[in-house]
Amino acid sequence: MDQLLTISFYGTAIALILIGLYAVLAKKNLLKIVIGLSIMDGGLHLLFVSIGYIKNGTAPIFSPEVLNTKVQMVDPVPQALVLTAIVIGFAVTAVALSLVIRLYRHHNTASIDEIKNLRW
Amino acid sequence: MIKKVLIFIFIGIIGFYLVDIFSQIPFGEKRDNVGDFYLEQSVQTLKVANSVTGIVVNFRGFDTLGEVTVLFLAALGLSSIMYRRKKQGEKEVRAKKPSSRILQVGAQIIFPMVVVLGAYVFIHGHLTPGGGFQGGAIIATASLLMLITYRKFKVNHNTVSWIESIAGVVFVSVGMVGLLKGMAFLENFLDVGELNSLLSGGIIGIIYVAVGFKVAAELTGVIDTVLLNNRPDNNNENN
Amino acid sequence: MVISPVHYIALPLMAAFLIPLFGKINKELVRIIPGLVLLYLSYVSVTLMTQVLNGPMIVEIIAGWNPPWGINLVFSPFSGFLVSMMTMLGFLIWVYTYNFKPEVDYSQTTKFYTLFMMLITGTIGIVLTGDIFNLFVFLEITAISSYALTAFYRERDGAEASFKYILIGSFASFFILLAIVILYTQVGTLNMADIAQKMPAVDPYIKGTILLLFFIGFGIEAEMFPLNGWAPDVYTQAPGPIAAIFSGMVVKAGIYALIRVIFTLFDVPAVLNLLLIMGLITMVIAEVIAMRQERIKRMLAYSSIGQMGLVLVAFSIGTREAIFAAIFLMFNHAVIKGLLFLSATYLVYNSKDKEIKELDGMGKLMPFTSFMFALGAIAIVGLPPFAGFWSKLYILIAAADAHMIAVMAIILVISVIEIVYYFRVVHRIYFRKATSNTDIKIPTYNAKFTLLVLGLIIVVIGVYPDLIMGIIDKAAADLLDKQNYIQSVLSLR
Amino acid sequence: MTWLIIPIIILVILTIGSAIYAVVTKNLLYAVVSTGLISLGLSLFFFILQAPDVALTEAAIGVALTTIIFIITIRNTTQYEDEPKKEKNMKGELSND
Repeated sequence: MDQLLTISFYGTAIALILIGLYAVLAKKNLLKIVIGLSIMDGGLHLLFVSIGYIKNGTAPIFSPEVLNTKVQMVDPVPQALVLTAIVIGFAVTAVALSLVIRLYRHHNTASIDEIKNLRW
Repeated sequence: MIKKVLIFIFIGIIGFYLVDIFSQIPFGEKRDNVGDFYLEQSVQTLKVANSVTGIVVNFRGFDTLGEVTVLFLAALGLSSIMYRRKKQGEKEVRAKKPSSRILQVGAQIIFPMVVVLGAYVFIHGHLTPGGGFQGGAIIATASLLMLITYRKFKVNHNTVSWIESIAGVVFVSVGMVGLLKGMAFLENFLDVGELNSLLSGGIIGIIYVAVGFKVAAELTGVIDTVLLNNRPDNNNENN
Repeated sequence: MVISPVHYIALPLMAAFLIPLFGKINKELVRIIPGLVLLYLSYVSVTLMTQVLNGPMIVEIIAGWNPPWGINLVFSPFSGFLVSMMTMLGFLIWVYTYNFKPEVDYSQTTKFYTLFMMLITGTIGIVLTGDIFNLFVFLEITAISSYALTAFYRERDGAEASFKYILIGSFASFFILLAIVILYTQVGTLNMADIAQKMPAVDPYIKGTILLLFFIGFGIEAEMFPLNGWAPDVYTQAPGPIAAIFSGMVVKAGIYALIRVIFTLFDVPAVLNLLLIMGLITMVIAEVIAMRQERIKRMLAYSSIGQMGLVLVAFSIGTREAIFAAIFLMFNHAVIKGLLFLSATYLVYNSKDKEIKELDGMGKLMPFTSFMFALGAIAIVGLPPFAGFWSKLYILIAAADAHMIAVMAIILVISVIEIVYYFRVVHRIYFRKATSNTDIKIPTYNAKFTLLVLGLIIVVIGVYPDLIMGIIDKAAADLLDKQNYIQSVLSLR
Repeated sequence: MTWLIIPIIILVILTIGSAIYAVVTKNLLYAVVSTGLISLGLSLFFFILQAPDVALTEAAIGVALTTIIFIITIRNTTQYEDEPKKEKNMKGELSND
């Protein structure tokens, strides 16, 4: 049972990272590469939140109901850091996409093979 | 073909190491770390119900300042990258077809609701899940709705940049007040109030509202910049 | 208000948020404010540096929570020295950029100066912060401003270089974040001093993996082979002053992070061998490629990578003399490569391809700029009596003391290669007749001022190296004294 | 968490499935929509992992804004992955931007 949960959380995260990695390395289309980067980021964020989870923990919010009961709460630090990481990931994705648009305007293509003014 | 094989070998190696490392890190187990201190202090000292907010805005508030800056720079960089010098007499072209009546009526009803939801999310950031980033993003979605529904809806760049600047300055100034009072940068200098009441958490509320406005303005700016460039570009231009 | 290290971050941020509003008052303010901020930060640097050199390191706490719970800034002799170098160089480069391309219109100028200032702030943040996740955030600030600035000119292939940089840079941040994830499960803290204290208890296998991930991540920023594919294109396509910032500050911040992680956070001496090998490979390959370059900025870029390899080699020797030499070389490289990029930018100002053969006869057409370029070229290959000579000499001495004869030989051979390709350019500038009829652009007075100051620094340090050697010696001692770092930060509890 | 096991497995399949589809499909619009689905799946994962803040952020930023920006980019560029390079534009002149 525990094994299954471990596999489903860590496993999904690692699978997402690897799928994203494949897209970044193997695909020729600029948009696909950016999609791959965002999948990789998503996997990493899931991995990060997973390590903060504590079995039977509750969300780290001291609402009046849980205030005076001794409940185990999950680790809030990874959550706070992932919050930051998600926003940063969005910022990088947005900048990358604007570059894709500009490259497409310039070269009329979105394929890496065709854009070779500089050596890749 | 060789390249594909190499890629798969590379992915295999990385995957193997990841699985290997994470099989040694048990899932769902309690570890000894700084999280406990944060949980304890956010209730006792800061009086913040949502301890994630406590961490994001107070304990690690410096990260959040950096994060807001990243978004600010992304908006700035985006408009710098997409920038095109306007030609004489050139107008901003948008799609000519008006959107459907259903969408328009729906947007009119939904828009204020979404904005209120966003505002609620960032005002109650220290009590319930959510906060400046989430609330700001929700408000940006609302303005996105208006942008795609009404072709003539324009984001007033002046207003956006005022909101953005003032919100950013409020964030940094709140931090500086701490310095001026002889305390640390971003240290709480207000009364923390009662746990689970709206006016609790001292400067956390102020900062999160500022972050909410700033994020909303920045994300709106990002979307608007990308949307405005949404037209075929067949002009020679050298600038 | 008492001067404290937090000004380095808070004031530029405040200014960046305010710049659009100042622009509404007077459009000229948009250009002036970043300069004023950098000037003030230089003053802060001088004040804090005198404090640190005569006393303990300054640990600035943020948000009132002591380490390891809160974030802290560490202004030690090493980080302080680098930060002072960055702010002052940043100010000089700002003087240079003023009126650099007057035809760029207002809206783009605003963005340029804001991004310019934030790029410097990001690198300062990387160096100052004492928290590993905060370092990641500052790395992203630096990275995003670099991406945007690389693609600043529309008529160049900046977008392509920038996309390449984004791809590789995303890998860097991915690896660093992954390392932070694993690190957090093992030590349960993010404060660098606390990590260093708890590190010996970590399982060696996991420790090695974390270190490898950090090594790759920061290696990308530090232009280590084979992760430096982005650098030559970015240097070529970015505006000239920005290339000077990349080679003077961004790379230095990457090296600082790498070195801080290796020397302070981890207790794995074996990694120094890896660093030595990577440094040697980087140096040899980059210098050989540099010899074959046709374009001036690309040649400078590869030379920059080669010098970074030399810095890594010097750090990896690991003795105090070697680290002293490495920090000295970091400083010299920032100044000299800054001078080379800034003068070369004007030498090929109006040229489209920026090729070396277009420099023929520039010695007569642009005597001042050519002279400054030649000065930089002589200094960087390490000929006496200029600044570059001393750092190279100390690296050789340190290698000899460590009985690394092979390393010494390689460094000497590399120096010969450097002499060949730099003097090829200098030869073209002075001993060829002008053939091309590209219209030259005489530098503005402020640009000449910057070139002159940088040139003077090179000469003065070349003649009186003692001026700066005392500070660098303290910086080297600080880097090696791990216990002092841990205690200074954690004693605040 | 025991009763959650079946929804979790469905989520795993949904997330990994859409990730694979996003990489494999040639139509970039479908790829982008699948990326949005991944974000949705992640957001539910975060909710199950007792991280409502992160779930909300991922829902607002990952599902809504990222997808929208991707779609705008596709409208500006190309919808198909293997689209050949268009040599000349409508006016018949090479665009040199």
